[in-house]
Amino acid sequence: MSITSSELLASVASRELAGASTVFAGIGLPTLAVSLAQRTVAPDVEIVYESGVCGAHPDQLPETIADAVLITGSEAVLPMTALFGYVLQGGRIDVGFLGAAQIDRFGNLNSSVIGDWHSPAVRLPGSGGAMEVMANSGEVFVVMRRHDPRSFTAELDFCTSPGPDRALADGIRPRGKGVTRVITDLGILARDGAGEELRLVATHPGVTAEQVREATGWDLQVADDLSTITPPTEAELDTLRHEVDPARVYLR
Amino acid sequence: MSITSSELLASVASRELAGASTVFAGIGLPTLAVSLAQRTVAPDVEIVYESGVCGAHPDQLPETIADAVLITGSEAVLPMTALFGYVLQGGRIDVGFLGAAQIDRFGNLNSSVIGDWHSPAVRLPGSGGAMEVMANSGEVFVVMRRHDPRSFTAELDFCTSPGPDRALADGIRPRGKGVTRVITDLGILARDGAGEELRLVATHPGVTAEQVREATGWDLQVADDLSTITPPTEAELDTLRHEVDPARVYLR
Amino acid sequence: MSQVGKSDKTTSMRDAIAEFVTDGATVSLEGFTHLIPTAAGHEIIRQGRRDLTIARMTADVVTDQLIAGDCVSRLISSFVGNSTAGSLGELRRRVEAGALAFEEYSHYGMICRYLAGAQRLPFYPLRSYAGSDVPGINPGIRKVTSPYPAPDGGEEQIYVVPPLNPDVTIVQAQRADRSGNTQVWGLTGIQAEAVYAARKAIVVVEEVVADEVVRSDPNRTVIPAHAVDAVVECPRGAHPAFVQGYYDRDGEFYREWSRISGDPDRLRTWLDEWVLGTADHSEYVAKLGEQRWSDLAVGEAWSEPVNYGRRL
Amino acid sequence: MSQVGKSDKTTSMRDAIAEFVTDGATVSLEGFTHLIPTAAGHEIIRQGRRDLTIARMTADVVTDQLIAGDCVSRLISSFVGNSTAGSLGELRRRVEAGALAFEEYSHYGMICRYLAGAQRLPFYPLRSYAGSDVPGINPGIRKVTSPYPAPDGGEEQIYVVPPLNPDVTIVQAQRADRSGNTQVWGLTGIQAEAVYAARKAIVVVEEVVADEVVRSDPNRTVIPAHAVDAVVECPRGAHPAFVQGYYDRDGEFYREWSRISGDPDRLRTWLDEWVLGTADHSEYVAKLGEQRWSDLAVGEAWSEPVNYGRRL
Repeated sequence: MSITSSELLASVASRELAGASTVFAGIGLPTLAVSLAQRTVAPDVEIVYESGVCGAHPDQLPETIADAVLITGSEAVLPMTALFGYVLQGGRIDVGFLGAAQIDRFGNLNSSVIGDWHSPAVRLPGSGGAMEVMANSGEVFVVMRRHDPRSFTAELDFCTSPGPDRALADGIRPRGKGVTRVITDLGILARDGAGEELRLVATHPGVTAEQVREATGWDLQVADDLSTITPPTEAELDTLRHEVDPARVYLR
Repeated sequence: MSITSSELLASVASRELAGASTVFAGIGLPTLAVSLAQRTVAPDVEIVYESGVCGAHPDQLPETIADAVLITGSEAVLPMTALFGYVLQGGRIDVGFLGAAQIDRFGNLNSSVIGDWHSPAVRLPGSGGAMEVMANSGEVFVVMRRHDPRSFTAELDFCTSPGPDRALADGIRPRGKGVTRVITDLGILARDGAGEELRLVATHPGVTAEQVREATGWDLQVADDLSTITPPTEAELDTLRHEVDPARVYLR
Repeated sequence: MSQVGKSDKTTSMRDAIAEFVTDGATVSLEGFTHLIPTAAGHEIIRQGRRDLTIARMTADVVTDQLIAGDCVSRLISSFVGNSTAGSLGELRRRVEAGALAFEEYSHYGMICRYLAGAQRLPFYPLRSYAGSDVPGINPGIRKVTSPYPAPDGGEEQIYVVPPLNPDVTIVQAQRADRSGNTQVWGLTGIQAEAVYAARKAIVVVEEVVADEVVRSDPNRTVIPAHAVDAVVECPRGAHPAFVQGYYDRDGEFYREWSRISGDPDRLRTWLDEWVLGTADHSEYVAKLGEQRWSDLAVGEAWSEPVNYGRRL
Repeated sequence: MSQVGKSDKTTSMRDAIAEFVTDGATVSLEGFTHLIPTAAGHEIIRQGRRDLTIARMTADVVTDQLIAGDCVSRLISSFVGNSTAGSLGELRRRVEAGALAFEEYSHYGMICRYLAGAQRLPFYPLRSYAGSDVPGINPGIRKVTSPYPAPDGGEEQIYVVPPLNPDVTIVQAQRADRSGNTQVWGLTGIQAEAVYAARKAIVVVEEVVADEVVRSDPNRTVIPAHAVDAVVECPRGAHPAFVQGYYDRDGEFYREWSRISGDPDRLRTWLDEWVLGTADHSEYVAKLGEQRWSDLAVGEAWSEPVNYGRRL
């Protein structure tokens, strides 16, 4: 059986969670990654959902972050004021997962509009809690299936969720590092925090740095020690396929 | 059976609750007054307790505002943040009941210290929620068993819970009228709100205005239409003695 | 010492909407995926309300329907999307055409607006928006300087949002007693704050229950009677959203909505048939058919009771 | 997709206090009449901690005992009294003698300090303190100007309080699972906020229960495991306070405390006998005697279970 894009991205993302104890994650790839990490590099890691569910034990795969199967049998369902105020803004989240329509070289994200905000070509859903995840998590991982210059852009059409560099320029000290890892179907971009650009640190087997640079809308820096990502191991694939998502709901 | 001071004060206070729908009350006299009002002038009035209990249906008389018998069988127990933030500061309380060690002519209250705050002759309990009740209730009733110049003072040793006049002087517009009724063993002092002094509006039978003025530490104004308080009626006494507090826990 | 009087606030959906939702009003409809007051939204469309400002964190299907019903001139929201199932066709068309005023916030920005509203505060501070383009397009989001020094000894600034005080808030819940003590389990969302922030509040419930049911578990009461003006019993009123312990989310409907709302004619036909063409929610429920409701039925997972104790 | 690992945080009261309560620390002990962490206070006295700052809204009997045990140099509180039963002798003597630093707040001032602490805010606004003498003796209470106009169009000012971030918060609860998911019913007080505001948190419970008990009713979990560092099982640990559904308030003890604490010698003797003279809380409980516990026993009043539902 060949390795799907989801298996690849989930495996790679799970390895980055070693040491994390609380992760703020949405449904789909982030949940797959955390579930795999619980069985490999981070046995104690806990997923907190934006809906307020902590310690979920679903007996079926959830379809949304608020799915009834996440609530029944969970350890705690927090009021929204507690989830956003005490857990997220309180600084209790080590790693937040986010997606976006556009990302720039400092990891700032746009999920509001394509075009001008006042008369947009495309109205996107907006922040939801993304702005809060960015401002308050220790660090943020972004998983993007498609790596192309329209999404990896030199200039955002609109900055919904700013990283620490933009916050500092606005006179406010952020809690976390902002985006530290961007995991795509081509490789991994990384930065350590404020003041740094995202750099290409690893590519999937068979992908060249030049391919990634061409797929990126800015002049992407490449790490001196650029490495090749180890493909999902048999053990990782086995766990994903037989324990985490046996019905292949998200492992498409 | 002669009428006790508690019966007198509870009956008089209950009549003032006509039209009120939510009352913030402590245990003892205020609770007796509200319970009597529920059976006479204000059938729909609800007591909210500082502990967060709404719609209590105790099967025995409570000893404190947080008594277990108030919780069991009640309609709602609110988190403290909701009780103080949404109910009290949110402006949902029509009448608050307060006591104090000292009150001045504008209804400002001291429950912190006798003497200088930094080296007090007597350290009293402090505000508790009194400051919030004063700042946020539509109006405040004070029931004081003892009417003497030490308690009814020209100048407070310390102002714990300020009325609207002091708030306005501090540049902040208060929600309510502050103290509008002071019910004592001598009579009733009243004022309509900011800018007015408490005036003697009624005395108990046999009490003269001069007696009340002598028991008051400032030059107490007397209303032109000073009236005599109707003593507790047979119906009021009957309700208090047989329905509200048959065990005479507070009707001492 | 118990309370004697207890007012009965139960009424019909028709009367509740007619009395409390007026043209031009600001109406908050909350419920985060769970307990969405869909039936109330449909009744607003049936009664032809106009020029409403709708406040809703996750503006989803019912919001799109209200917009398509020409009820809405302004939207205050932090997420305008059809959950994981696609787009809101009418909302997107109108925003992209500049035909719907939109106040954009983040989720916590909306939460803090309700908190300020419920707490009667002039503003509420939060650690979001620093460096975002959102304050640039939303002048309601401002800055305050803290009167305390920052950790580094310098001056500290923080963004604040203004209070949101809806004319009426409408929420859906599992159950309430006749006077409005409302009990919710599963996701409780921002409903209590949205109710306390509002001038008037309508609670729509799956069941109006006996006083004794509510009073056996007072900690389950998320909204107390004193904050509620009308109680409407409307079973299955959240569809296509779910009600924990009552019925499941209709995922097929959400996916279908992206297709319906993507085509203005199809959307018009849908509204005519399912909302304007039904007299009330019970007709809508019946029209969905027994098979559909049987597919959404849920099994049992009962909480273990706790002892509140009784003085001996 | 379920969580695999689950850490066991259960420990003894002795070890929990030894590890998390250090000399000079700021310790929050919360619980509003209900669920007061008395046993934890006694263990702090037994271990001879010094120079603590105690934060407690209603500084009552256990606070007076900690002060008498020479553990406390500073108190942050909004009510210093023995409930309705009289005075706190040692606290009054020391404050009147200037021998105990006291930061005075109102109840909501304390609540807002915990809210700011839990929410990592530089300040929290509230509509108290205007015209009060409290800000004059407490420089922590300051003013901010709202960036929005007042209702009359003018400038609006509001008082704010600073965050309170205890080094450790200790709370008492009915039950928790081994990893710290803590369930409370009856008065829930400010405990969750005090825990979230703290760097470390100890939860003392009447019972450590099986995971399944907690998971049958997740809305009952007031404090989730991720905010808890130690779980101590200590039955009857709140005495003389009550625990809803477990035992009643010992009113006689509160009345007696006014007499005990009014006399320094008698207070010393009481501490020597009941706290320093007992090895741990189980000895204290046994010393109170079966008759006393039988007098405090409560009957049954069970909540009706609710259905969380299960996908079919």
